[in-house]
Amino acid sequence: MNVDVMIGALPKLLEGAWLTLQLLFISGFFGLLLAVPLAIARASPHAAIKALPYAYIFFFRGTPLLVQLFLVYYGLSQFAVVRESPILWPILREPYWCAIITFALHTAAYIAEILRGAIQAVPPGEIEAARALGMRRSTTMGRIILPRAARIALPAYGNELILMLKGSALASTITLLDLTGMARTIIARNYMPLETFLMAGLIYMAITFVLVRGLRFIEHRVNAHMRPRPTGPAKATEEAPAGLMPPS
Amino acid sequence: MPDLHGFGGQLALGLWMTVRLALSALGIGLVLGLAGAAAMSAPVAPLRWVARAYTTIIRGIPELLVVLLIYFGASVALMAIARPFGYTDYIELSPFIAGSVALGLTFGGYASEVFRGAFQAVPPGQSEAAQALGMGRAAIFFRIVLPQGWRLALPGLGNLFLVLMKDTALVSVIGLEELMRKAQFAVGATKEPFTFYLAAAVIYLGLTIVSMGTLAWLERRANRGMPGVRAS
Amino acid sequence: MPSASPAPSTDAPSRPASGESSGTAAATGPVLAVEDIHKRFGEIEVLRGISLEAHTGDVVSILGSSGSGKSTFLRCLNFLETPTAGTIRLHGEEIRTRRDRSGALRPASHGQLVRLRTRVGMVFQQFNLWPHMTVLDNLTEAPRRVRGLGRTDAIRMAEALLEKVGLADRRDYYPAHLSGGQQQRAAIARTLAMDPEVILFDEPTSALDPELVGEVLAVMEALAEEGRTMLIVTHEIGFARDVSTRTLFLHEGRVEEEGAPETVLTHPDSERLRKFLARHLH
Amino acid sequence: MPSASPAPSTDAPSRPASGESSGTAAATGPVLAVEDIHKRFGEIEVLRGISLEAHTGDVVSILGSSGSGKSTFLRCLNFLETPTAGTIRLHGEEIRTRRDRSGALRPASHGQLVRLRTRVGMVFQQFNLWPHMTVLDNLTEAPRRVRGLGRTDAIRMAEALLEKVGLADRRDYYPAHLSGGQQQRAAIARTLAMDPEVILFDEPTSALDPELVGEVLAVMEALAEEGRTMLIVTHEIGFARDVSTRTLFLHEGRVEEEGAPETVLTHPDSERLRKFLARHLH
Amino acid sequence: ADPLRIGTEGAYPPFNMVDENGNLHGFDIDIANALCAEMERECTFVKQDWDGIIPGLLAGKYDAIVASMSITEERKQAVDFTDKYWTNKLQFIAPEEVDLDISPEGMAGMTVGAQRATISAQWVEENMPDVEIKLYDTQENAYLDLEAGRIDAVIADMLVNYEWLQSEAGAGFEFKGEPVFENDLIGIAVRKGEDALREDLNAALTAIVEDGTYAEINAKYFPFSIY
Ligand SMILES: Nc1ncnc2c1ncn2[C@@H]1O[C@H](COP(=O)(O)OP(=O)(O)OP(=O)(O)O)[C@@H](O)[C@H]1O
Ligand SMILES: Nc1ncnc2c1ncn2[C@@H]1O[C@H](COP(=O)(O)OP(=O)(O)OP(=O)(O)O)[C@@H](O)[C@H]1O
Ligand SMILES: [Mg+2]
Ligand SMILES: [Mg+2]
Repeated sequence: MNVDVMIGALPKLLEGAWLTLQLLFISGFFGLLLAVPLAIARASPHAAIKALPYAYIFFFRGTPLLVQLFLVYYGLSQFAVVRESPILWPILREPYWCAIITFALHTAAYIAEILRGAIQAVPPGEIEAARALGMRRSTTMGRIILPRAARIALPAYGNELILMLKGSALASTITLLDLTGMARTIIARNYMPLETFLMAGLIYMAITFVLVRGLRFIEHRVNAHMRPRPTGPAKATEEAPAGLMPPS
Repeated sequence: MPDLHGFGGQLALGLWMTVRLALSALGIGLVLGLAGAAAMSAPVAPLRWVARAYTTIIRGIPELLVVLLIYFGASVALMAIARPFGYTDYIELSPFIAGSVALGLTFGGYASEVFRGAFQAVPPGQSEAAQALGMGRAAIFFRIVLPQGWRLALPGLGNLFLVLMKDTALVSVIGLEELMRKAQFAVGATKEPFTFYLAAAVIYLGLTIVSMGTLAWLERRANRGMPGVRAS
Repeated sequence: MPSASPAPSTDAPSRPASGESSGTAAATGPVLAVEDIHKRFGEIEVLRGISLEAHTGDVVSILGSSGSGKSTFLRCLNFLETPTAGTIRLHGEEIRTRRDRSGALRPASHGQLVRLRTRVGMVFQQFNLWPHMTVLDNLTEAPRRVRGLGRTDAIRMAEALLEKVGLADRRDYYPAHLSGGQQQRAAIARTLAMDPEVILFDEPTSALDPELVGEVLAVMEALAEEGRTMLIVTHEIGFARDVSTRTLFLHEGRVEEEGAPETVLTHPDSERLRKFLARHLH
Repeated sequence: MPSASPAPSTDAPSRPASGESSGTAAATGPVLAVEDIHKRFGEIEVLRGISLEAHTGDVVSILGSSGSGKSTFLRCLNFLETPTAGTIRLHGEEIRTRRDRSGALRPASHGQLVRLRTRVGMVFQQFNLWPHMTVLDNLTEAPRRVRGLGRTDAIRMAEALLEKVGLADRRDYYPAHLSGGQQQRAAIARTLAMDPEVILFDEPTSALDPELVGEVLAVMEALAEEGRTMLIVTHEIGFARDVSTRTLFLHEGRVEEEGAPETVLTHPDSERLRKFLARHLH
Repeated sequence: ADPLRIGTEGAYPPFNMVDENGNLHGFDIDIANALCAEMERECTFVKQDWDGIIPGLLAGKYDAIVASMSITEERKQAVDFTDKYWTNKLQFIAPEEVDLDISPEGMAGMTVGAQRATISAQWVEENMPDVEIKLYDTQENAYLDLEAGRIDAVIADMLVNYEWLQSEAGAGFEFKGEPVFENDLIGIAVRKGEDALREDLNAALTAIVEDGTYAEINAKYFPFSIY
C-alpha cells in the first residue's frame, strides 16, 4: 500500500468528484421533477392514464443504464439529422449533457415507481377525509397524498440517490472525467489500481455518508409526528424509531 | 430477429448465468436486508451501530470494488490460512459464490433501508396489540410487522432487484460469463456492437417483464384485506 | 363560497340563513333529499332502499344495530361510497351520475361533486385526522385550500373552534399525541371549520366522556339553531331523544321505523326496535 | 400456560380458579398491585402517582374526563408505555425495571415482560386489528404463537368466541370490511382468545350500539364470575354502576375519588366528580 | 506436472477472441499452444476481463498472461515479462478530407481519441502535450465518435486501425502520417520471481521463432511479419 500514490492522486480525484456531484444533482433534480407526474399517472386506476408511464418506467428500469447512455451518446449521433440540427447538436455533442439527460430520464423511472408505491400506501381514510371536506383531486394530491407519500418514500429515495451516485460512474464510458473516469485515467498512468481505487472509493464513501446524513436529517424533521414527544431536555436523536419494536 | 451469427446459444448460456446469479444474490440480500432493518430498530445500541455502519459502508463503496474485494480478498485470506498447514497452491473461492455474496451484500445494504422505511410506516398500534397479547419480538416481527411492511417495501425492492439484475454484469471481472460478457465476446468476434448490445437489451427487457409481473402479483397478494383507495 | 370570513366572535361559525345557490324556491324545499339508495358489496346488499328528506335545521338521528348499514349510508351521501342505485339532491340539485362500462354508478361531474361536498361536512367514526399535520394545520388546511381563506383568518377561526371544543392548548400537537377524545374533538372541529350546511356525524361521541358528550352535544344544538342540517349516527338513545327532531331506525339496510323521537323511542311499533331499546342499559 | 386446551363448550374460555404461578400465599393477595405510577411526556406529567390493588374477580371501572390519563394508565400497566416511576406487581411478582443511560425506566427482562403480558390482556380504544389477517386469523394468531395451541384447537376456540360476540358469519372477513362495532367485537374476542387473568379494557363499548353493549357487558359479567380481574375505562356511568365492584375517578393524572360504585357515583365527595356526573345526559 | 494455466481476455480480435461455442482462438492462443507444445507442458486457458487480468495473475488464478500485453515500465513494477512475441506500431487515422500535420505543433488544440489504459493514450500524453485526449473503454467507441465528428483523429495500434479502415464504417477515413511509435513490444507476463517459468517461456519462444512455427502462425493472420 503506497500512501504517497494515494495522496498524489487526490487533487485530480477531487476534480473528478466535483463533476460527479454536478451530474448527480442536476440529473437528480430534473429526474424528480419528471417523476412526480409519472408517479401520479401510474397510480391512477384508469388503464389509459397508466399506460404511458408504465411503458416509460418499464423501458428505463428494464434496460441497463449503460445501454441507455450509449443510445443517447453514440446512437443519436449516428443520425445526420441530429448532427446537422443547430438546436440539438450543440447539446448532444457534449458528453456532459448527454450524461445528464440520460441519468435524469433513468432516475425518473425509478423514483416514479417508489413514489407510486408510497402514494398507494397512504391510508384511505385520510384521503376520504380530504374528499369529504370538498378538496379537489389536485388539492388532495398536493396537500395530503404527496406529503404523506414523500415521507413514506424517503428511505427508498435515499437508496435511489446513492445508486445514481454510483451509476454516474458510467459517465466515464463517454469520455467524461468524473471521479471514476479520473481514477481509471490515473491508473492507466501509475498502474496502482489498488491505491487509486481505494482513494476514489473513499471519496465515494464520503459523498454517500454526507447524503445519508442529510437524508436522515430530513427524515427526522418531517417525521416529527411519528416520534414520541421528547422526554425532557435530554437528546432523543439516537433513539430507535417509534413503534417498530417493543420498548423493552 | 437480427442475425446473431450463431452466438444465440452463447447468449442463452449467459442469460442462465445472469438469472442464477441474480436469484442467489437476491436470497442472500433479502436475509441481510431484513436483519439490517431489524437491527436498526433493535433495542440494543451496538446492534444499531453495526447495522448503520453496514448500510452506509456497503452503499458507499462502488459495487465493482465489493466484487473484487470479496473475490480476491477471499482467495488471499484463504491462502494465508492454508499456508501454515503446508498447502501452498492457489485456492480459489468459486467465482459464482464470490459473485453472489458480493452482490447479495450490496443488495442487502440497500434493502435494509427499504425495509426500515416500510416498517416505520406500519402503524405502531399494530405491534402494540401484539405486545399486549404477549407475543415475543420475533413473532411480532415476522407475523405482524413484516407482512404489513412487506407490502410497502415491495416497490423499493423491485427497483433494487432490477438494478441487481443489471449489476450481475459486474461479476465478469472475476471471470463469470454472464449475459453482458457473452455479448462482448460476440461483439469482438463479429464487430457488430449494436446488434449484440441491442440483443442484450431485449433480453434484459424480457427479464424485466418477468420480474415486474412477479412483483405485481406479489403486490396484489400483499394487498389482500388492505383497504384500497376508492375512485373519485 | 359566499362567506369567506372567519368565524365571528360568537362561538359558532356564521352562516347565511338559507342556502345561497338554491334560489327562493328551494328555501322552502328540503335541503337534502335522498331517494331509494341501494348499496351492494359483492353479494351482500348492505342498503336496500333508503329514502330521507331533511329540511333546514333538521337534526335526524340514525339508530340501528352494528352492521345495519348506518356508516355506509352516510358515506353514500357524499359519494365516498358510490351507491348502486338511487338519487341524492342537495337544495334540489341532483348529484348527476353515470354508469361506467362495468355498470357501476359514478359521479358524472367531479366539479359538481366537489362543490356539493364543501357544503356537506362529515365527521368520521375513525376520525381520519392527517397524521403529518398538527391539529391547527388539520383545521386550517381545507378552509385555506378549498374556501380560499387567508392564513391569518384561517388560524383565527381555527383557534376559535379549538377553544370551543376545549383543545386550545393542543393546537400544535400531532394527532398521534392526542387522547382518543381529543382526536375526536379535533375531527369535529376540522369539519366545522368548513362551515358546512349539512353535517354528517358518524358516532361523534363514541370516544368522549359524558362531560364532553354534553359539551359536544351543546355545540351540536347550537349548530342546529343556526339552521344547519345534521344527520347523526349515534348509539346514545338519550341524545337521540333529547336533541334530534327526527329519528330513523335502520335494520338490515332498510328504514324499519321513522318519526318524531318521542314517538318512535317511547312507543316503538316494530318488534325489532322494541328489542333494540329493551337492551339499552340505562 | 397451563390450560392449552381449547375453550370448552360452555361459552366462556375456562380458567383455573387461581393464578398458577402465584403459589398459595398469592392466592389470597391481590392479583394486580400498582404503586405510585407516574408518567411524563416531555414537560407534561400525565400520571401523577396512581396506586391500585385488584383481587381475583374484581371489576374496576375507571372514569375520568378526556385527557385525564386513563388510556395512558392502562398502557403503563403492561408496559406499552414505560412509567417514569412506580412499581407494578402481578401475583406478587414485581415487573423488574432498570434505568437506562438517559435515566428513563425500562423493563429489565424482556422474558419476564412477555410472560406477564400473556396473563394480562388488553382491548384497545382504536381496536388495532391486524389488517392483513382475516378475523379468524386475528383471533388464532396469538394463541398459536404464544400459547402454542394447535391449528384446529385454535380455530375451534376462535369460532366459539366469534359465536359469542355475534361475528360467526364474519370469520373470513378482513377488518377493513367490517363495521365499527364489528371491529370492536373482533378486538374483544382476540383478547379473550388468550384466556388472560387480568383484562384491561379501553372503552370497550364506544362503537357498539346499545343492544350490543348489553351483550358485551353480559360477556364481561360472565368473565368476572369466572374469576377474571378486569380494569375497564368507560364512559358508561350506568355500566360502571351496574357491573363494577369498584370505581376510580381520575382527574389530571391523580385518583380523585375511589370506592364502591354505589357510593362514589351517587354521593360523590369531590366537586370535580359531581360536575362530571352532572353533565351526564341520562 | 500441473498444467500451465494461461490467462487471456478473449475480446481482442484477431489476437484473442471467442467463437460461437465459447472457445478461445486467435493469434495469442495459437502462440500459447505452440509454446506449450515446445515446453511439453499441458496448457489450460482462463478467460479474464482486462481490468482484472493482472490482479488475477497476482492472486494465482493463472500463471501467465498471453493477451497481447505491452511491456511497460509501470507494468514491470507489478509483473515480470518475457521477451517480446510481437511488435506493435501506433498510427493516427482521420477523415480523408482534412490535412493533418502529425507533429506536436501541427496537432496542437486538436481532440484525439484513444482507448483508455493503452500505450496509445500514454504516447499522446507524453509526446503531444497540447492535444486534448479523450479516453474510451473500447476501440469501437472511439471510432463511433470519430464518425460522429466529436473528435478530430484517433490513435491506435496500426493493425487495429488497418482492420477498421478496411470495414464499411472506415470508408472516408485514412492513415495520417507515418507510424509514430514503432517499438511497442508485446510480451508474456508472469508473477515476479517466477524466473524458471519465464526462462522456459523465453527458450520456447526462441525455439518456435527459429523452427518456423511462429512464421506459420503469423501467416494465418497477417500478410506481413509482426515479430
Ligand atoms: N405520546 C404522547 N406524547 C405527548 N402527549 C401525550 C402522548 N400520549 C398522550 N398524551 C397526552 O396525555 C394526556 C392523557 O392522554 P390519555 O390518552 O391517557 O387520555 P384519556 O384519559 O385516555 O382520554 P380519552 O378519554 O379522551 O381517551 C392527553 O392530554 C394527551 O394529549
Ligand atoms: N368494503 C366493504 N366490503 C364488504 N362489506 C362491507 C364493506 N364495508 C362494510 N361492509 C359490510 O356492510 C355492513 C354495514 O356496515 P356499516 O359500516 O355501514 O355498519 P354500521 O351500521 O355503521 O355499523 P356500526 O354501528 O358497527 O359502525 C357490515 O356488515 C359490513 O361488514
Ligand atoms: Mg359505523
Ligand atoms: Mg383514551
